[in-house]
Amino acid sequence: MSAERITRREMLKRLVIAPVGAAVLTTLEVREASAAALQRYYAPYFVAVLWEGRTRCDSLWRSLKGDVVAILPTVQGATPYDRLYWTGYALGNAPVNVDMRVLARAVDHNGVPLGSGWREIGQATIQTPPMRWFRVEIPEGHWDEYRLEVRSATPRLVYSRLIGSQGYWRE
Amino acid sequence: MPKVCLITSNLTRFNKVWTQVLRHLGIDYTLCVATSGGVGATIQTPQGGLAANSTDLRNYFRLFDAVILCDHALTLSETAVINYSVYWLSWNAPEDPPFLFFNPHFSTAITESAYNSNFPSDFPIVRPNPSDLAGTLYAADGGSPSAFTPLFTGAAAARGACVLFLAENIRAHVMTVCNAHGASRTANVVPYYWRLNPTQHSTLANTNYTHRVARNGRAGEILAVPAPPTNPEDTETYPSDCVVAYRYRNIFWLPHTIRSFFDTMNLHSWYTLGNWTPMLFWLLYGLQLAGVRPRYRLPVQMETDHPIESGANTPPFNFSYRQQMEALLAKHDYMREFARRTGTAIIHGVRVGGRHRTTSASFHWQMMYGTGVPADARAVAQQINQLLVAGHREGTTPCGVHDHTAGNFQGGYWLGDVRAGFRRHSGMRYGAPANVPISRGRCCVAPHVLPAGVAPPNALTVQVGDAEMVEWDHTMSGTGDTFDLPLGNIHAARIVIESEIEEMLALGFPDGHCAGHKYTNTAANASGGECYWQALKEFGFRGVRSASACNEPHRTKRVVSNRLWHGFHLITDAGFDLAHPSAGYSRGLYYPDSPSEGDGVRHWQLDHGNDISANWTTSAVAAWRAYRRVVCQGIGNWLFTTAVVLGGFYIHLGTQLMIISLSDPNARFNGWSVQNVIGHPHYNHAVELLENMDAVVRLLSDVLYWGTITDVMDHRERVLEG
Amino acid sequence: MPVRFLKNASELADVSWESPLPVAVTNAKPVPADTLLIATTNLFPTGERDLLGSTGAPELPTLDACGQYRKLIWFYFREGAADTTYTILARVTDHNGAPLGAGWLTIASGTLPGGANSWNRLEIPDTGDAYYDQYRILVNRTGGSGYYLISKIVGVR
Amino acid sequence: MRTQPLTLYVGTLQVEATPKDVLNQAEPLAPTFVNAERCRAFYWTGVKGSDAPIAYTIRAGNAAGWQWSASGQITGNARGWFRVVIKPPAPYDRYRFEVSGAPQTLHSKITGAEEVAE
Repeated sequence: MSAERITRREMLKRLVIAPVGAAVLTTLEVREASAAALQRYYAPYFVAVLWEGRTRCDSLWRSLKGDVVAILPTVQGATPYDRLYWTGYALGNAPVNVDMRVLARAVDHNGVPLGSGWREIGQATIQTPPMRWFRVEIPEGHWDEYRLEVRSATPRLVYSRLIGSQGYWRE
Repeated sequence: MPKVCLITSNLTRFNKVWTQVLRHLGIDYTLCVATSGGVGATIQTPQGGLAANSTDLRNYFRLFDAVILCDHALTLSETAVINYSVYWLSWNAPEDPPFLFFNPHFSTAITESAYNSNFPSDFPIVRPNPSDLAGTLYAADGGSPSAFTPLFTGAAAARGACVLFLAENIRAHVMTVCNAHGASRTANVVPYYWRLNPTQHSTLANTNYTHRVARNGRAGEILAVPAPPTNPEDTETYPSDCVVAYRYRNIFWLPHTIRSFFDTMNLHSWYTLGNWTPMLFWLLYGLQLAGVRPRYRLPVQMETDHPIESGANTPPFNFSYRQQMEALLAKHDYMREFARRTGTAIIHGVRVGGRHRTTSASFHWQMMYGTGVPADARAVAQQINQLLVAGHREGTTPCGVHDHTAGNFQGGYWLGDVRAGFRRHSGMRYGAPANVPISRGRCCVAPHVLPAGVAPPNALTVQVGDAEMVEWDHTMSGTGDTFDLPLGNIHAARIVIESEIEEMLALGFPDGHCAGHKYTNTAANASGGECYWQALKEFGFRGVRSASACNEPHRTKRVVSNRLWHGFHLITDAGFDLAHPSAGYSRGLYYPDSPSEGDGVRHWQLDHGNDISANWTTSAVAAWRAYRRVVCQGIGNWLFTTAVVLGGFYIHLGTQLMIISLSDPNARFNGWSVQNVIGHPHYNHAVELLENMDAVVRLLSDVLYWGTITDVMDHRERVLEG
Repeated sequence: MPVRFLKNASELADVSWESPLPVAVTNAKPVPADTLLIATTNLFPTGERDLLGSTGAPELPTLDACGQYRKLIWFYFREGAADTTYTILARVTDHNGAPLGAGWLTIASGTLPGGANSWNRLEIPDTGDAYYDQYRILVNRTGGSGYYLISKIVGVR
Repeated sequence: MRTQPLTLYVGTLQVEATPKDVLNQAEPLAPTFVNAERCRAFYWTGVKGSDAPIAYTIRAGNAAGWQWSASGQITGNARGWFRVVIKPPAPYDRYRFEVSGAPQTLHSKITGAEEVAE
């Protein structure tokens, strides 16, 4: 996984200019109180791009890398990051209606998952006018492997980037 | 870096020992998950889901040096475990990788027609039939059922086997279960060996076949068979068509190795007895046969505790002190010569504390100089000590401190809050009459925030790990040599360790930490806690052997999670004595009226179906059966300690001291033909373990070598997480 | 004048190819998250036990020397859905590693969330920072049938 | 900016009615810690000696005098564990950890979360 190092200012710049279409993860069973809404102040001191690229969505739940093999992760080695952001935009000029869901699991020190299947962190539907940035915050961090799946009734090309950040919580 | 492909159908039950062993050998791996055990399963690989019989999958497998099937059945009546692998039996081109099958499920109970039709017709091993066991299999190891199942054998309850490896012409004691079957999956299951179809084997053996794993250039090769007995007493023989391991073209049919279960590799390397995998040999042998050259070879080494130890009264043997010392002298002579021959170093933990803190004859110093011990025994004890000092200097038998008197008599470091009446050495830095602190200061403050003028002039700066503190107001020792010593602080640790080293120097050893290895094994594997590790580092140690709960029986501390504390190693302990400590010493492989857990068979639960205790005195084969099971359990646990735990395998010499024949103490086991003083079979524990492991090391020359504890610590630094 | 240094805490060595001057890396950024424990807990037997399966040793910690971690995160995969309670105990030790006193501070307790074959995540403590030195993580199956709990604990700086 | 925990104090104190700091200094201006500007938070954990509550006051300031203080009570049974978390509103140079109450022994440890450059 070659992570491009971008500075904090750069990340914030990219996130801030995403004007519209922030989707909050519904059905997120937030166990701990440190979910985004309650957090007064979070200062990221290290940020890395975990994955970036183009995904051809169709009606099947596809990983951002395009495969439909349920056991394969989209990004590995995400243990150090306590928050993830998935941001991007959908090409084409039809209104966007893309479902996405975030799956996560832990692996042992040899890279083998503790058990089969995934934990579904949350699900969201990106409904924006064409050519708009969207951004999804994934508050549950420190999982080792994440699988982000996208699906859309009408086939679309989605260009997106997954960013992991390490930050200091000031309560 | 070689790379293998592991195939399983259930991630939850995939045993993490597979990946831990491959990591320690430096073999890269890809884990592929089949969607089911049936013929139509899809193999989910990083390249996507590939059908089991597809050419894509065959080409994908060609990327690897070997393909390993990790799932196995519990009984022969299951219908679908690895049925998807039937197509791969006919992928025999030279570019195809070797396939390693361990305890493969190919019984006639499989009903899927695609499996039976694709099963190669010229396959030379008879397919096991759960309803005709006698006709298709040979019952192994006496045929009695294990109480649970032999496939889940952990640190105990082994099944014995002596296997002859034909090409290498080596006899080795390794636990061997080709298939297993019982009415229920996990109760009263019997181990079996396979039956060969001689005609089909002879056609295969005469068919030319070119593949890098075909050593003899033929399509079929018998790899291993049950070894013929070496003594007519041993009536457990198998017919000529009984086979244990076979190569069919590039397919290896091998016995059971690692159970499929929820076992994870705990970083503490704290292992419940259940999740040991003593049949690990077959994975290592399979990798070597498949030509997967590991990047690292694993060092094999052994340790002993208490090189000089004795018991006052020792029924039923009733050895005098002198006879016990002579028996020990013979063992030390043999071990020194063995270490010289193979280049290993056998670490000894000298039982210190006898000079200052006890007069019990079972301590090293008392055995040499104690007036309670007769002079002739003392002379032999001093002879042993000279042998140990010479071995320490030449590197064959390095000795280190091992103190059972630092807490109370049971164990090692930090065994309670206070050790009453601790008597220290004199001289050196912390000995009498030096007035040194013996407890943590009343106030300790970090130096960078300490206000000026608060700390009195006699304040000390103490560093333990990262924490540096200025301490003042200590309880002091005074100038006397006996006082109550609070155990949980670095000052007490320094006093205790220095007194142990002082005794080692007085015994004639140049140091107390096994010469260049800078290591020792701690009493009762109690390595104390951070303050003892820091003190040991200060005295020049690089590591010690330690249990996971490292101040037993006080039980307030545990080792750090990856057993590496600021560069200080905490090596996992793995003991293998033929008696429980509560029984004092071992009465032999088996002894009809020994106390509970007082002999090897009782302590390691090896009396399967009472086929040893019921006829110990009536039929001689029971002695051979006991010998095979004890040695297979020992070698199995030792291999697990070497390959998975990277730990310290050790025995107590004194525990198995008296079950030898006095006329020929270092003789090899020979059933009732060589007897000990009470007329039961002679058995020398050190000789049998070392010689049998030497056979395994010679057999697995690509994977193992006789190394030292320094090699183990170096390897831990290489492969364990930092 | 050869440069000499104290090697392995007890041996004066000259700087040479074989024994180079040890270099201490200063202010290197430590990895923000360490794996502290991976364990399979057999919950077929009932009764309170820690993740390593130890019972009958109330003072024995599951994790020791954890003072450097701001908090722990407990990931687990549970094979069965039987009701299981958890209790997380913590305490501090002095720089020798000796606990300041017997007993523990209970910093969390409850019922393990998640059904059969599910992945779950618990933060220890769920609000604020911990910086405790020793933890004792207890689980107790109170109902249903036995199952295996596979846990991983990560320490976050 | 990242924080790193450091053990600042470990010790035993005989608590008395007259307020004293954990280093047993009765002088109200005597600091427990100096040059502690980088400390963002203090985690005070320990074991009480008896059931009687202990009143604590934490003062923060510099050589000129105390500029901020926080106080409270440590309650709990004998040999019970307690934890007090102190997050000063701004970086201060000196701190004083003062306790008073019925006579008892207080074993405690103060860990400081110091901010270190990234």
